[in-house]
Amino acid sequence: MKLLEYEAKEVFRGFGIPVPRGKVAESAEEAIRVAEMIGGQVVIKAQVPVGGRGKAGGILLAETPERAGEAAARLLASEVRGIKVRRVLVEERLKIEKELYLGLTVDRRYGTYVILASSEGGVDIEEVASRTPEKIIKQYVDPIDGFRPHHARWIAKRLGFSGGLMMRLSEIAMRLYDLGVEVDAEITEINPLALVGEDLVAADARLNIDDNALFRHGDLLQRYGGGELEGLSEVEREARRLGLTYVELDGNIGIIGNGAGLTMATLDTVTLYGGRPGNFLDLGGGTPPERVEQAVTFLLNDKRIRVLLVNILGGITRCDEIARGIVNARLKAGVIKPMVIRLSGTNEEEGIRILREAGVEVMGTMEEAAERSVILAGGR
Amino acid sequence: MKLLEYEAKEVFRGFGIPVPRGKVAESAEEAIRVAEMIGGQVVIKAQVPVGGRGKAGGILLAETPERAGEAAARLLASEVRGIKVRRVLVEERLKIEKELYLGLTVDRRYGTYVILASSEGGVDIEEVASRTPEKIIKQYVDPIDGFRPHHARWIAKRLGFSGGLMMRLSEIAMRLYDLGVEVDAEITEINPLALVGEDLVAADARLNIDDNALFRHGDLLQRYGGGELEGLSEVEREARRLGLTYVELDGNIGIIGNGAGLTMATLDTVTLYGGRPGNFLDLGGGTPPERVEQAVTFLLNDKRIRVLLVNILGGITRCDEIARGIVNARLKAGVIKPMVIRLSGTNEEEGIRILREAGVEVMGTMEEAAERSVILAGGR
Amino acid sequence: MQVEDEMVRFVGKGTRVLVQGITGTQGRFHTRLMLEYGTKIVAGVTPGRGGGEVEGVPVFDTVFEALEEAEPEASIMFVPAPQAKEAALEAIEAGLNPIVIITEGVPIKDSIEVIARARRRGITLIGPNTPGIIRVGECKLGIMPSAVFRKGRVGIVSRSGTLTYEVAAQITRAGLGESTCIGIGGDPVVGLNFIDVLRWFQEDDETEAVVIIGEIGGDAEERAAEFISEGGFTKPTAAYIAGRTAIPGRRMGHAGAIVEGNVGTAEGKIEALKSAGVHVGSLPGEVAKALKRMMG
Amino acid sequence: MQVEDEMVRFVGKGTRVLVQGITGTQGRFHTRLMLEYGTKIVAGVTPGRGGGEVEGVPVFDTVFEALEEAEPEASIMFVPAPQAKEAALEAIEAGLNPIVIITEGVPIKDSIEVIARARRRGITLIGPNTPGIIRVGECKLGIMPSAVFRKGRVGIVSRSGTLTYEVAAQITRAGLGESTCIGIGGDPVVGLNFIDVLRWFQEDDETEAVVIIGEIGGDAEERAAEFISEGGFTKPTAAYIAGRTAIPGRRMGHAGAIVEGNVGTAEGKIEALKSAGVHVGSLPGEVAKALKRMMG
Repeated sequence: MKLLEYEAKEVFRGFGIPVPRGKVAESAEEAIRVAEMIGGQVVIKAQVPVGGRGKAGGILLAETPERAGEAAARLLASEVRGIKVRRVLVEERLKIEKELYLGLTVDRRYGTYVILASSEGGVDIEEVASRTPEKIIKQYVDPIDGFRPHHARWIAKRLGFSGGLMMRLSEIAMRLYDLGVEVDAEITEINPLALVGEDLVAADARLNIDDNALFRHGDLLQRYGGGELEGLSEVEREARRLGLTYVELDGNIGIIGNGAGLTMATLDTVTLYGGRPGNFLDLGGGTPPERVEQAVTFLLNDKRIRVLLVNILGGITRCDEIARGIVNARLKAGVIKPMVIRLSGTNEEEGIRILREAGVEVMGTMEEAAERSVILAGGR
Repeated sequence: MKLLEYEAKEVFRGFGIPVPRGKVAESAEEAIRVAEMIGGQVVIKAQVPVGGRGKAGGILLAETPERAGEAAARLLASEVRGIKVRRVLVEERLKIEKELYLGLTVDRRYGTYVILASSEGGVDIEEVASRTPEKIIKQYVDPIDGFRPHHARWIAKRLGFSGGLMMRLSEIAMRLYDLGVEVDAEITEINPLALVGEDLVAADARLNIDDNALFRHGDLLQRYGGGELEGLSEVEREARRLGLTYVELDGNIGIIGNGAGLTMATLDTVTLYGGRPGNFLDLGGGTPPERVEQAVTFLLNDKRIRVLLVNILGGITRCDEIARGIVNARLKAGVIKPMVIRLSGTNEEEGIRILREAGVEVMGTMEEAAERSVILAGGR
Repeated sequence: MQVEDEMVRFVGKGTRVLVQGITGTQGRFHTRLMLEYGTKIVAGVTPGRGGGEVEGVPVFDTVFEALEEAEPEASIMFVPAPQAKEAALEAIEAGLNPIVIITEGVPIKDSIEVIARARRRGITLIGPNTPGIIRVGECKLGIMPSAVFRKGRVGIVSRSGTLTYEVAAQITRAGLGESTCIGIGGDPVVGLNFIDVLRWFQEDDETEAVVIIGEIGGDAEERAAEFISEGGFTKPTAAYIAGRTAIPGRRMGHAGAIVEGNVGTAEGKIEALKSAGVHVGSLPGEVAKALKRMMG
Repeated sequence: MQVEDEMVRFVGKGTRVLVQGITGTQGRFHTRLMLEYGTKIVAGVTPGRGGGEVEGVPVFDTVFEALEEAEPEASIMFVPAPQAKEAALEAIEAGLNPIVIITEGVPIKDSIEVIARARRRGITLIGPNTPGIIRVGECKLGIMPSAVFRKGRVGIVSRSGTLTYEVAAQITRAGLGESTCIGIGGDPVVGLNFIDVLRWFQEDDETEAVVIIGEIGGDAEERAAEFISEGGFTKPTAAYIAGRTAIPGRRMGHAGAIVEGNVGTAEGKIEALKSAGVHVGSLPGEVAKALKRMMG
């Protein structure tokens, strides 16, 4: 679950990380009121769940409340990187002397959390990492011993700080870690962490929460569950609502598989044969027939999709149940689209019989099925 | 810091441990209202910070609200084990089928937390421990691995439970542990843990918090800091207010030392010579002169005290400062009591000179000083 | 922080197995299938269900009791994700080895802790989110359909589930057969990596050639390629990598299958493996054919 | 749970010492006194004060930096109680050994964690709430007034502070002198117990006889008596136990000095030690006299 900037800052503030004074606004009028409350120059930032907003024109400055209102109105009428802006964050403009980077993420190789820090903040950290890797400090966290204040101080020292600022920076790093671990974050990021006089302020904030851990963060899900939907298309939102593991692609062959790897392989095979997959849709394991019916119906209703390819390798999943789900969806949908099915595994013969009787094409291998779907979609 | 039963139950409830329905009352009228709210039979329990209230008549039953009012009135007019009852807890009467014991404490030998459990609850657990030690289950907690649900289940199984009840009991043990560790408890105890039908309820609750950890439990100190004062005498309360490490004893020789061991040794030596110490008062290390003055004044004002014995071994503590504190206290107090001082260590000569000039007796050793104080107090 | 060389411990014909979460739908179903395959399941654990039986296997409330009564050596877990961490820590404390965590959807924080603790105790942890491990013809601690396997000399190591069955089926159909198949799991953080398994395959006399089945996300395949380049693994190797059509930044089904920035692309992995001399097939069928050629 | 036999590590003439919390009032004061005594203090740590000096000793922000620059082996801590845990964990991670925690008022939960982690790393932890350790004439890691000690052959192990100085002064006055004096600390949970120290004194050639200074609370003295009875310690031993006049259930100054139920009374301890053949004095002066007799 990805939080929007203003949501992430709300969480940061709760953990004692300093953030700029500011408030979210959904209209020009609101933006004016916030700017008046803050006083002085303000920044108006589009609240969309994508990076690089600055370059894309999603961040504006204003000298007066009136100008803030105008800027907000402009952003609220626009799209940033293809996403409609529904909210802006109006914040005090900081007198930034230096921009740092501070982040917490999971390191796959060592299987643990890692704190990343750099004196080169305010820019894309991946660029810094590839251009000047020596400017990124990595502090791996021992999962049993934890991240301790002296580790945080050591990071701050390596960034070149001493005295009170070193202590404040290490304090923020500790809180960032505590926050990230407490809320099961995949990524917790402050970029830039702004040096303003003797203070450090999280000028931007990013917080992605592990979807698998949401069962224990009902409060966060309730409060912030809506934000990332704004980055999704209409179809993806509908898929999310139905609980489908779905990713939209720009082709015309609808693809359903069971298991992430197999579904990806199906996409790849279609592409190899010159087709263009319209989506990724993974049924997972042990799918009940209703779920299959739902998934098929979902793609039948998607106007972009011309051909449907279903690739099932049954282990726990029973092929006859899959077949029934497909047939039911076809009957009820009222939409006729060519379908190519590949079924293999438990109760395979029965499944194939059901499909053939309903007039659906069944192929023996993934490769054949993929090739056939490309032909039905009209080739390359 | 010792919490009263109703306070401990409030904390328990917050951690999801089931407690009986009930409320504290400070008058008979309040008790009647609580009993009406509960309905049916109720128990009225004196809220005093001592054990064995039942035997001492501090727990009464009532069939009706009126009777509850009478019982509350009776308790509120009485003393339990020498302590005036200021509050009673009015609770639903439980239909108890079995009484268990469940507690968390610190094991000094292994330097870790230990969960104690017994199927013999509702009685003094120390008696059970000495009479039938095999009836007490001890589960030591590895400080790094922690107390885990399967440890809790294993306790419940050894108490003879299975199925749902085993799960509920282990859940309560987990919460007891979480609570105890979270609030830095020295002792967290449910005795009895009552089996009521298919439910388990903490019929009594005990919670002592590590005084050394109160710096991180300002909320608890604020809320529950008053309760244990009720177990103290007037003089002890005053000592607490002054921040003195003081314990009242029943003799007439007032004793001040620096360091717990030395002060205890001074008491022991006085007793050995046939005297009766009136208190324990430990100044600790590196005491400023004002503190010495305060401590001396405190004992001069205590009418029970006939002679004052001060035994100081200066390391960080400077003997001249101690001497000045003593002389100042004497001058200001307006109370003349015999004093015997033993001073040794840093700036010893100067300290002795100051005292001798002020007409205070100074002895060379602890033994001499103790002996002299006993004589001045009038012997045995 | 250092990653220690660890001894990997797998399973064989006589391995005494505990099933954690044996009374759930998945647990019951696969306990039956594993027993049918010949796996020696000696006990099950479901807290609160102790005293019963599943498919003739006694069920206990705690691993400790199961240990006392039935002396299992290894564990396979079908415990729901919210309880997976505690179940795994229980198995670790009991010293069971290996521990196979089938459960999908385990929070990454929990996996990190469980894996670290297993490592400290020298315990091999397979998963989470894995189809498990099968020693073909001997013992199965997993959920893979046994029909796709036939005893042979190809070792399979994979981050995937059904895709593994697809590849295995093609290998079997090509007349080759498998020795051991291990799913390391589709999560970003898992107990075993490709290198651990390759090291084991290198020593395993029953394995003549190996297939690596990878996916987008992370750099486990690149590291495996490096290991092979450096001569750590010398048997004939083929590979298949899924996700060439994935969109960066989007999770493709598995929690671990995501391209972040330039890290974790299928192209990068394929390139690395090819440079290491691994035959990378564009289709699962090509993998089987390549193996057949290599094994001559 | 098992308590392992642990090798106790103490200090000597050349031991390179780090002072944690060196810039506080206590830290500065005792750094001066320890230096005067001849202790080789090579570095100090106070977070946020790195770069300065105290009594000519360089101050660092982290133990890690001190380790790099000054190579200390042991640590003594004057850190305030709320920060004591983290400071100790830092010293443990750095592998300093022994670690002496002078700090009084450390929450028991923090002590439990610190001691457990030190034990896992095989580090000797002295305290908390201890006057420290002194090798008379060689090295002092503590706050005891050095004037009361004179080089001799009596070892002292104590749960107390000033009472220890009292007893030491009497021993010195009796013309005996001390070899090593160790305060194990007055808290309920401490890093060392009497037995650990007795075991060390047994092997220490400079120590001919030993004094145990105990207090009410816990059963550390009873266990020491048992250890002596079983022949674990065989040198002449005297003891003094404070708190015969204590009231059960009331804390007598020290966090650890409390009689709970029938556990921890002075009578019980005195009885146990006497049965083990230890001479227990009723007055500190008697202890010195008894030692003089025993050492002929």
